[in-house]
Amino acid sequence: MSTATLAAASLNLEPANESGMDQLLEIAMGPQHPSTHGVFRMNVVLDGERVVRLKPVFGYLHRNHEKIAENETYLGSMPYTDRLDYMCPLTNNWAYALAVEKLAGIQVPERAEYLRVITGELTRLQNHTCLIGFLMQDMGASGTPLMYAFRQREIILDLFEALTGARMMCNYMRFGGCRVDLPAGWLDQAKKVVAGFPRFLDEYESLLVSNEILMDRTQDVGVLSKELAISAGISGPMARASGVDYDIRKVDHYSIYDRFAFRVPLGSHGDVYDRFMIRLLEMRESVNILQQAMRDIPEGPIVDPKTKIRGFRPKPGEAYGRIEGPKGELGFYLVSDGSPNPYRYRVRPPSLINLTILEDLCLGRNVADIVVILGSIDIVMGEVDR
Amino acid sequence: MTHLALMTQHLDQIFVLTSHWLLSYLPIALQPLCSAILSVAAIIIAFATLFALTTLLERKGLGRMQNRYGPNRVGPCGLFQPLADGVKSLTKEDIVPIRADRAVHFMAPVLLVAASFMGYAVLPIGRNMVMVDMNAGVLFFFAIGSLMELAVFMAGWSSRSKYSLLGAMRAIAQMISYEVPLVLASVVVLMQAGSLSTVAIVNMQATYSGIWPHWFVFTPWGFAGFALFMIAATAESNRSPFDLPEGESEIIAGYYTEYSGFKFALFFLGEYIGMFATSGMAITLFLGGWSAPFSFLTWIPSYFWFFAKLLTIISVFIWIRGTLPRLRMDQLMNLAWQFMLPMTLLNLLTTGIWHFMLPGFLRWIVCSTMVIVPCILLGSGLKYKKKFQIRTYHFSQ
Amino acid sequence: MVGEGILKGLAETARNFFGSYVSKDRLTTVQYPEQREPQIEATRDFPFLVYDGADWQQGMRCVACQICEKECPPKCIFIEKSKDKKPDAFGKMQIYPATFNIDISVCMSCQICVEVCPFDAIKMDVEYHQSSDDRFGALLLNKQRLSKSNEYYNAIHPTEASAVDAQRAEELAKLEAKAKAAAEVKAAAEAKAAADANPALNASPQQPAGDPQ
Amino acid sequence: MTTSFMILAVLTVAGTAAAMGLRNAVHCVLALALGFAGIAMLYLQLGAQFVGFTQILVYVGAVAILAVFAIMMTHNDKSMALPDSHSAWVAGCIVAVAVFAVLARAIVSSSASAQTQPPQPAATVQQIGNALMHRFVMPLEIMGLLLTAALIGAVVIAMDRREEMK
Repeated sequence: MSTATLAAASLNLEPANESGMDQLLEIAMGPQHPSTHGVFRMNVVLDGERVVRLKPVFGYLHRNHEKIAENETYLGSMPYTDRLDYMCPLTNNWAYALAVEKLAGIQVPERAEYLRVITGELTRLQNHTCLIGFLMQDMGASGTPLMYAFRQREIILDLFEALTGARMMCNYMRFGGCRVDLPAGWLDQAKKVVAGFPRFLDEYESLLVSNEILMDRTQDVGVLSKELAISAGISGPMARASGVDYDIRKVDHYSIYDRFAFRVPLGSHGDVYDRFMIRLLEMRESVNILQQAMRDIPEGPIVDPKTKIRGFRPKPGEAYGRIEGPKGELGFYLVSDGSPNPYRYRVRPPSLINLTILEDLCLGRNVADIVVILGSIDIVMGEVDR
Repeated sequence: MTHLALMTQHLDQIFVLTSHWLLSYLPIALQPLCSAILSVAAIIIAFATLFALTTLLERKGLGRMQNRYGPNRVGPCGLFQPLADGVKSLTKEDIVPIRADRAVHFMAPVLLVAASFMGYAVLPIGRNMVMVDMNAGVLFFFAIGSLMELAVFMAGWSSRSKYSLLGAMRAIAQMISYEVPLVLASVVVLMQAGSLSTVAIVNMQATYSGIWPHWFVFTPWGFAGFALFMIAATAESNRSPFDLPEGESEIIAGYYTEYSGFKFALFFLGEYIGMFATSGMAITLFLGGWSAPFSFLTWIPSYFWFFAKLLTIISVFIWIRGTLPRLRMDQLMNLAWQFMLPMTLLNLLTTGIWHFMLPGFLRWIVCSTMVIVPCILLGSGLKYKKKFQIRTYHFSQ
Repeated sequence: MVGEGILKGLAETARNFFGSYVSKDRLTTVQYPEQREPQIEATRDFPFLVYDGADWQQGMRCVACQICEKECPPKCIFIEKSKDKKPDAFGKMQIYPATFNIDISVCMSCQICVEVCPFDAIKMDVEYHQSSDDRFGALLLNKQRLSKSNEYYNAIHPTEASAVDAQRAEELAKLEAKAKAAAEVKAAAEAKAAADANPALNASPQQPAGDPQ
Repeated sequence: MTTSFMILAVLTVAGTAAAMGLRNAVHCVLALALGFAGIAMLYLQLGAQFVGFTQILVYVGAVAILAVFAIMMTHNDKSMALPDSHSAWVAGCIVAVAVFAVLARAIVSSSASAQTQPPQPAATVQQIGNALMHRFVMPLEIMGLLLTAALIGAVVIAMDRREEMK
């Protein structure tokens, strides 16, 4: 926030300075706007087309998620987590399950861990492809990359449907494992999808990566410095694009990520182009993880038999479970008082926290840059507003 | 003259002959007026149909590029989709913002469509098929084109919407900036043809050496001029990647944000008609107008060639739209003033040199070098100045 | 060279343009009303109540235990218990739901009701053509509209349903065996009692080992 | 006096009158553009195609837009309506009448008006070009130089402002 105010002060924001030529124009971008990724509003003050002030306004999609969860059973909140970041329900499930497992001290069987990694990385693939599609849409590419992304996402969603019964509202993870085992033939189909994914990424890259217009539009736009990224608590691909070497899969060693060989790509400029490229590279690493996980997946039970579905009451205590979601650090903080409902339930939404620096990135830029910067942050309003 | 040749000639002139035949039934005094009305009606019908077809072609083509079918529900292969769109836009509620300047708000789309249709007066669509063979035809065309800026401003200003105003400002800045390279790129043809009359320019190109036509695009300066003209034309007609004035992801719909129903459709029509007109001018100036690409194909009616070329250019427009993201305002301006303007001026010089050098191999080499080398130098210079590059990334351990 | 990336992109879209005419992988659109995607077995949308046999009122598995009503996260289930009892598939006398309503405008298809049901009475449907012009009546499903036969369940979720059927058959067999054993024991005890009744009246009366009740 | 001339004359006069009389500055500019267009069509009627089209290109396409830009940049919504000043009106009218009188006298007394049937000028573009390049080449070059100087001046002023802002 301090940098924003400093920048605003240095830009001399008094309306109409001596010459009287500079008229500031205040426009409300959103909540009904084609490229605010949902019902999000930015009150933008413009000098010509240059942004001098930007105030994000959100809460249009607030639905009291945390309070509802405090009045639900532990299991009852699971389907609601699907609706946080509705692009990636399975990682939301996972983070919540992880928090409850920590709280109640539940062990997860081997096979279930593999299932979680496979579904989680598939989620990452479809989130990143779609994000890049949306980013290009914001840049005015008349939908072509978005359509390719959706074509690919559809294949992954079919896998999700075959496994969990729903394309987006999966409600798949359970405390101590997963709800259902893989149906017959699912793994072969998934292997085929993952094997075909690098070819799609090649196509995507040849369409986008070296495009001069794209490079000109994104390079040195919305630069997020490493210092600001760290102090603002930015996480996920956005932090890594600024050169912050922070991937919870590597830091926390949660689940079974230690068993897979994968690399964490890091950016050096912290601009929109880096954020876009980091996501592309991450998808290739996800494909690596998926191939290893699908090769090694063992037989066995998929859920801890000791965990009850009904009448689940963890002992009093608190726990914070977090995973590396596609958008960043997704964490759930739970306090139990021994009753069937959590005493306190709190989500750390990566979308919201990554969004806090929007003004710092947009000051002094064009209107056209705002939408690109916002697109590169990767927000889903379901998660921002909760 | 053989029977066949006579028939092809009649086929070529079928519209002209029909018009003469119809007019011959009228009294002499009324003939000029009726002739004008007839040709205006013909142009409006022909190009409105082309507009309908193009919207369909665009949606289908974009669809295929994006791995979808495109519209295929209304009529066979979705052929009646434009009709359905027309009915839809006609029956929609016409909303005028309460604070809008009603008169100007109403007049803007009318002026836009009128201005964009007026350009066709000087376009030779086929042999002997031009409405007015003006002495200063090309000048007329650009003069009418400048009227569109006024229409765009009227639309943006009268809506009293901030997005409209931003869009109008963008549009005017863009159109004025690209009008300069557009006109300068076409001046090379005027220099070579020595005439401002479109008919004279096409007639000059409709001759052949062997089977090859004398189109201006087949010379170094002509090719460069054509490329520059097309880039500027894309920007003039607000097509992707220069569609900033409407930039839907940024400023909703630009200057026609506050238009709905039929007025919106009129803007849409105006944009497309303007695009056809500019493409038609490019065909007239560089691609030999209605002339056939090979001398042995001259038996095919001349108007067929004009529309074939027009559709080719439109397809390229659609292809580009399906591929490229939009430029930003400052990048657009930089392209106009730092690349297009120097290149068009250089092209003028090249044309002069071409004109005064003896025909031969040397002339080709000198002029090609004069066009290609600066283009590459300027391009990479700009790229270097902007410092954009394909980056390599490292991985943490 | 400037423009190289743009040309590469143009080549890519051209390839997709022509590819969509030849490759099924590229043109994945399904022309919906005429063509349908094959049903995925695990698909779910809204819950329904399973009944055995031909009569939905007679064969209803639900015993109105109200667990689903309690566990349902958005609380879209409403159950009223019956006053009387009727025999269920296992021959036990059970109460049954007098009213069983699901408001599918509230239901979020999470299938927690299915997971918590101990009687395999509620399952997820796959019928997604649910549009209606009656906002209130059509979206509040009553017991009759919710009831679907076990055959239907077997048709839409064959793997899951056959597992459920096998389990139920096993339970039934177990119960029958138990009942049979109990009946045998009872018969034996009765025979014994009849035998014992004559010689000695002082013998203590013996309780049968397994009471079917 | 043909009907078409009458129509054009009415259009032109109405446009320019509206440009003076309307309260809204943008309306004034639009009316002025109408007046310019009318004048251009009068040129065309006289057979001066080049001048007519140049009139449209320069006055409607450029000058009107420039005026619009100037208004947009200098006025805010409050001062959009022009001040209603009586003395300015009177002064304006006096000047207009004086100019009209001088012009009318000049035209009436000139030899051109003596001819009842003026010869068709039929000045083709080629003739104009030849004239510009031979007889009037000096004035043309001087004007070009002047405009270039003005352009550079504008750029310098704009650059100064940008530096101030930094």
